[in-house]
Amino acid sequence: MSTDSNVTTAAKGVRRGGLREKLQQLMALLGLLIIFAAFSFASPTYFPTYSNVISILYSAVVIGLLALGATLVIITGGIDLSVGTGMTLSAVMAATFIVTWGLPVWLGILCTLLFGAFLGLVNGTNVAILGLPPFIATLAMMLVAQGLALVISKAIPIYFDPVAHSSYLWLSNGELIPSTGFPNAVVVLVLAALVAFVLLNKTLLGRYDISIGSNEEATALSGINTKKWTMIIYSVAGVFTALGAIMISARLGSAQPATGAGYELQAIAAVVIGGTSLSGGKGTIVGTIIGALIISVINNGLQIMSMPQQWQNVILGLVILVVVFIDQLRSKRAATT
Amino acid sequence: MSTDSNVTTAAKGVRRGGLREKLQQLMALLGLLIIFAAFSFASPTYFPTYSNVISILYSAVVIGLLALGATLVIITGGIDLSVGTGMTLSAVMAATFIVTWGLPVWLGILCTLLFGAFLGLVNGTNVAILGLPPFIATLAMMLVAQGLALVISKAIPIYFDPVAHSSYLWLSNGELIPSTGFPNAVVVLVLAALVAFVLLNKTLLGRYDISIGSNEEATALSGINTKKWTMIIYSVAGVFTALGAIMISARLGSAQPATGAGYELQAIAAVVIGGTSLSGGKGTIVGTIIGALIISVINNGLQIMSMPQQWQNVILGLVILVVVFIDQLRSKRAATT
Amino acid sequence: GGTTTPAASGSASGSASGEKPYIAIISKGFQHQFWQAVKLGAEQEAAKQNVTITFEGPASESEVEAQMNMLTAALQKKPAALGFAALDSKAAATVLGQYKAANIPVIAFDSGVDSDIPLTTAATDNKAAAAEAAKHMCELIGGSGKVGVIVHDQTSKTGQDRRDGFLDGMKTGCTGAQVLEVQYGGGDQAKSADIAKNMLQANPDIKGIFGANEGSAVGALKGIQEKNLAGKVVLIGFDSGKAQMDAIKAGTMAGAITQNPVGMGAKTVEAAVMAIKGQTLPKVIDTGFMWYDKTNIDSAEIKAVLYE
Amino acid sequence: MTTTETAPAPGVHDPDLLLQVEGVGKTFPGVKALEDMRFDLRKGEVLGLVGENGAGKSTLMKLLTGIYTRETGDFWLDGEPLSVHTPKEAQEAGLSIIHQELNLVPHLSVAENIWLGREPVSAGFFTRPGEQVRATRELLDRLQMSLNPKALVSTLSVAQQQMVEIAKALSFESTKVLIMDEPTAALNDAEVDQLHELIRRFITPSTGVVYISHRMAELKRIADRITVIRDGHYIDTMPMAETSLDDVISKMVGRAINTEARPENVRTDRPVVLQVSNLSTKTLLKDVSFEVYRGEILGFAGLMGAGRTEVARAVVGADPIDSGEIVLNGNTVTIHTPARAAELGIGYLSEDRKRLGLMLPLPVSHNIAISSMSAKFANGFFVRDKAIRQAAEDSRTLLSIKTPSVNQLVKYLSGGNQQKAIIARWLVKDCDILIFDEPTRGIDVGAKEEIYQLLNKLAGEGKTIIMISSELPEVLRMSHRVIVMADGRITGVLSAAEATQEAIMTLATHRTDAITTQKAEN
Ligand SMILES: Nc1ncnc2c1ncn2[C@@H]1O[C@H](COP(=O)(O)OP(=O)(O)OP(=O)(O)O)[C@@H](O)[C@H]1O
Ligand SMILES: Nc1ncnc2c1ncn2[C@@H]1O[C@H](COP(=O)(O)OP(=O)(O)OP(=O)(O)O)[C@@H](O)[C@H]1O
Ligand SMILES: [Mg+2]
Ligand SMILES: [Mg+2]
Repeated sequence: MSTDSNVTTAAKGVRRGGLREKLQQLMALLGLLIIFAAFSFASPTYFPTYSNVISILYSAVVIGLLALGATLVIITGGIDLSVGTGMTLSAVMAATFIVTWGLPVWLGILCTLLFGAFLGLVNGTNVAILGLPPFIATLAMMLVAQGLALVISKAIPIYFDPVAHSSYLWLSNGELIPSTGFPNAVVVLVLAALVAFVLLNKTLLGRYDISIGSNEEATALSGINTKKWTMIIYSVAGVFTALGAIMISARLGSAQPATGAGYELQAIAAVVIGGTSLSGGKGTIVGTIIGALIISVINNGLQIMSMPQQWQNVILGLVILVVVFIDQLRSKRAATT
Repeated sequence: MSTDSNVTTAAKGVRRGGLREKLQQLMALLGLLIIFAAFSFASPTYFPTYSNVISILYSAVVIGLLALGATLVIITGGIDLSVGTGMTLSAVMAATFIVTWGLPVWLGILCTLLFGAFLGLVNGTNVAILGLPPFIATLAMMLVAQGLALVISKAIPIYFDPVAHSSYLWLSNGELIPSTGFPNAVVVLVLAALVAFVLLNKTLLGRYDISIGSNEEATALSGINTKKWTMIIYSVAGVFTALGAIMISARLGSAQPATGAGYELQAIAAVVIGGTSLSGGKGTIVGTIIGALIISVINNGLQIMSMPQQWQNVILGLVILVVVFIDQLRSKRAATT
Repeated sequence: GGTTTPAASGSASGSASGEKPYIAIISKGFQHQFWQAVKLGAEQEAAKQNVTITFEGPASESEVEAQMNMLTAALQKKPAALGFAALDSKAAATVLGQYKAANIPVIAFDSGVDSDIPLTTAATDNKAAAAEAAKHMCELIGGSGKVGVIVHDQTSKTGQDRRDGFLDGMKTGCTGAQVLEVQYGGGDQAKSADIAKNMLQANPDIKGIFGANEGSAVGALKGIQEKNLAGKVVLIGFDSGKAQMDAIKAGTMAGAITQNPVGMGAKTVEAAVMAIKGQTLPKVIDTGFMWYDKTNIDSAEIKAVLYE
Repeated sequence: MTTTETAPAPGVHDPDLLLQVEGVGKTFPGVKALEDMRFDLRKGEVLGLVGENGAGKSTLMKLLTGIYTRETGDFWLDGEPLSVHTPKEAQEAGLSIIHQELNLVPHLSVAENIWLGREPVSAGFFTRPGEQVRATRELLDRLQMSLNPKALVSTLSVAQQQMVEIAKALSFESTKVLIMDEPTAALNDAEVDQLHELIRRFITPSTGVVYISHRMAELKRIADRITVIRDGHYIDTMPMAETSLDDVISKMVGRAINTEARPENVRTDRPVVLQVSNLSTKTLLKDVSFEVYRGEILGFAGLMGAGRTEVARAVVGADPIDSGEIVLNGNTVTIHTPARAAELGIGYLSEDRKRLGLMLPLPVSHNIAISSMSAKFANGFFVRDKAIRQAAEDSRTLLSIKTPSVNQLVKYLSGGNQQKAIIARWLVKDCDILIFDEPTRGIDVGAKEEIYQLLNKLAGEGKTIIMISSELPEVLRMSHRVIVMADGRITGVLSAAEATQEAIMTLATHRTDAITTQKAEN
């Protein structure tokens, strides 16, 4: 029966004006809501509160930002293992710019974003020009960034000054709309997701992104400079990574030179839970954000339920399996009807 | 050869396992030798000694074993993120079988290998039957295995008895050929590599492995039960992971429930450095072993040179880039001539 | 994992409601034995004091952000008190402010929190403890020779304190010795074993090695054994665990510094209960450290603070 | 005069018939691919099956061989009801198929592909490569195919891969019905003859062949009877000998088609647009020089592996060149990427639509618009989706691309319609020079004519077209001049007047001394 299901699934499905795709995202959202409801049921007093929802959103910010960049890269058919330690290095650079060099906060932020773009550009060059497999190119960058973060910071956290750099810290902890308890970091994530959405769906970058991911050689033969665009896409991903760096360092009030390893897997998990295919050519921003929220909700919920910690990973793993499985089932069913 | 006589060069094509491919591996070996020579030059007294070479081999054993299994999986076009914590869980199970339950050592080992196969089978089932992306299926397994290792061991290392389980410990530290200083672990790696080599090159498993990774649909259309074979291949990879677990726990004399995370990336790096393509359909066992050795040599050499540790990652990253880049160049050149 | 449902205490003075007060404890880790011992002490004390606790920590000591998320999640449960071992105390300042605003007393443990919010700190002076290790190292190697240092982590406070304490101790108290470039093994025994072997390879005249936590020390022991130098190199470890204790008894490890993790856990809960009751607390509760070796490992005093 | 045979009567299962198909239906989302389809295959005959692109031919064959599950209808083989659910069952029942799209495993060798799933083994698990190669040699010798059994399939040309597919299908001893879905689309005339010879040898009193093709001349030579289908419906079956091609075509498309229009001779007063001098590559090409005039259709002919594709790829910068010069409108240019070529107004349509042409998981509209995305369908950085949809709709009408919507994923289109989508891509792009490599591969006669007319019109408007084709009649009909290649060299340039089948074949088989010096890797 193997062949049958292979081919018949492949054989099915018409895109009716993107309706199905919208439905699919709606369903992923539903998955998120079901998990949310389950936790609300299990811990009605502490889980479904305004302040806890904000906690959940807040803790999804960094992974969410990294995942946005990773989405763009994964759609090209690549992967970015350097988002975790790249974030760390960018955070160290942000602190270096602002704390050590004393640049004005806005300039420091600009430099950090540019630095992130530079890291991405290096990845993109290694992939597009040197022809290295993305896994290797970004794995190498992951190691290099990890090392450089330690070298530059001398392995000591660099602290922002709560007074002198209050505007920097405000970026994460501050409240644009006062006394709502709604931290700016969440606003930043929403804005970044919007930008990523527009990039992916409304611009040449997005079009070339999916095209390269679907068939790079055919795209190149169609007269698209795929190398250039691959480099641009990795650079843009680097900017999102740098944004993640700014958010985490503003939240922690410091650049921690040793955090970040392991974030890449979480970010990629968020992307894949969100329905983006690791073989490229297909992916959505809304899905990625939902993926990041699902991870965040599960972590938060299990902690609120005081689940013994060794079980938390087990359950996180199982829930990821189930969510992606249902997503899979559903998209198969959707394809047959 | 009658068929060949009337064919032009172009019509003949290139053979797998042919001269060119052998040359390619020779070149990877050359890369390894160059790195080795460089360190020998930098530290002529301490680096190129018999005992240090044995250290290098010894420290390559675990990553090497994990990488062997990962090679088989990656050739299908999949990936196995669960080799690291899967190894940890298997080690905990080995200790549970032998120390806690008091099974005879040989039986404990058998059970551990079976347990590894079971973990692999779960991965394989999730991929082949439930149709989950390998990245997600094995990421979930990575989390679950990590949690279960802690649950089963109660987060406490389980120690083997140096007397009662001496034969177990002998598996790693003992010397089959006495007073050569040549540890059994290295012998195990060599044997395992031989088995993997035979599996990949001389059996149906290898044939279908390459075939699935190269074109799953065409393979299925040829009447091959690709789902069954995918499950078998992941199970075999699980056995290699369990073998890694036995080797590390025998070396340490205990099952450490908290290590193992991060080993998966090193194992995958070894596979890719060895020339196996992450898009599947192509890979060699010899390359993987060379890849594992390259990582081991670099770590060893930098430590022998007392390189500050933050620089070690930077250099490891750069060397990986260069090695894979040269490999790439060479194989491109080889393809055009 | 801690006990099940937290007490539904609306206010910080949970004892008044008649239900068991709930104390949230956020540590630096949970997987390693040291933290398991702290947890054990905390649970024993909680049973004695009739309170419920939860005990969690991130998977590695570099996950500062994960710890922040745990702090905020714990705040949602409105605990009567918080026990907190900060990975980076400044980073936690904002969230701790929220605890203060909610009138939840905070007890720091393991290492100090750089803030006036914690009522007290139950901690080991890691620097002093490592200096003590340096003192013994100097003695055992006869005041001169090469010494290797394997530390579990170069960015965590404990890792840095132990490293710096040891290095300072050697520098000031052991001028004849030469300390090699510090290497970091992430507390992974296999990695630390390889590091130790490579150190010995590059410096065959090494006289001593200091392993700054259990994984580093046990790993170093493996490395020394694989080099067939067991007993010939002075190895000093940190914390306890079966492997270290066996090695000390067998003479393959010269000795180790132990903290009192069980006591640390107990003192943290005890202090938290006192804080809930509004009692005054000393600014610092030194949970102490001790040197142990073959000679005193079986003494009652040492036995009490070791864990297998 | 055409004799229409009586259609197979429902319910009667003639044991003298090899294969009988009745009342078969299949619906895809938005498409009714087949409805009440029927046909029968007699013992010992070759049945031609024709129909426009998207008529349902491939779908019918996939139903027969267990790849799709049929919704309604029945099959009988040798008078017995036939029910297959998987390709393997179909194979075991005696049905072998060569699919329209290549279905080989690129990283395995020729021998491994042929025996995939039926490997000679020892102890049930260990492969026997020597035995396998020996069996392959025997098979290839018997089929008189010149392929290296150990060659990796990924290194073979499309035509060679097609030969592997054919060898694979013929390697089954028990095959009664051999189904060939456009087996010759990638082959040139010599190879087609060879294939026909193979088919004749395969036919025995107990076997039969279903042969799908858009090449009418070929059907005339090989088929005994011909079944026409249109829009998923059965139309008619006729004995080939008594049927004229025009008749078949009009049944197929429902109207008459002029198949004779030939372009005028190119006027030499027109300027040279592109001049290529002494082009050589490391792989194959030696000193290739030619020029093309504005408004010219320049044909490239040659045998498989002659190097025509390689010339095109080298010119557009898809492959590196070793030496040589390209002069465009009088200016020397260097072209390292197809992107640069496109910038200079040179477009290249590849011969391998699945691998090098289509973005399979993306919509038809994207596949049409991709080349013109920035030039025509964007305001600066932002994409204008409406314009894309409009252009796609226009192309759909112009080339009569059969698809339920331009939002349909291109992978769900029939082979010929996919080809039309790629042609549309380059028509939309509006290049000055178009290099079309096997442009009508898999396209039905009706549509082919439309495409020929389009090419003529483009040439008339001053565009320059280089057309690489393995179909000699097509080359002869369309080209102002014909360049013939053999073994990486140009062996002759023929004017339209000089160009005849014989002249081209002589030049195409004209071997230079160079061949013998090329060393074969083995
Ligand atoms: N898997 C599928 N999903 C959706 N529609 C399909 C699928 N396969 C085929 N179709 C549609 O069914 C119709 C018949 O397609 P089929 O491939 O059988 O045509 P064909 O006669 O072989 O054409 P060609 O000559 O171009 O190969 C076409 O309209 C096609 O778009
Ligand atoms: N990079 C390459 N490596 C090895 N062989 C190659 C390479 N590129 C082309 N070839 C071979 O060179 C030969 C020339 O191919 P090309 O496609 O140019 O011929 P063609 O005249 O277009 O014929 P056709 O397309 O009908 O095969 C082919 O046999 C092809 O396999
Ligand atoms: Mg077809
Ligand atoms: Mg060609």
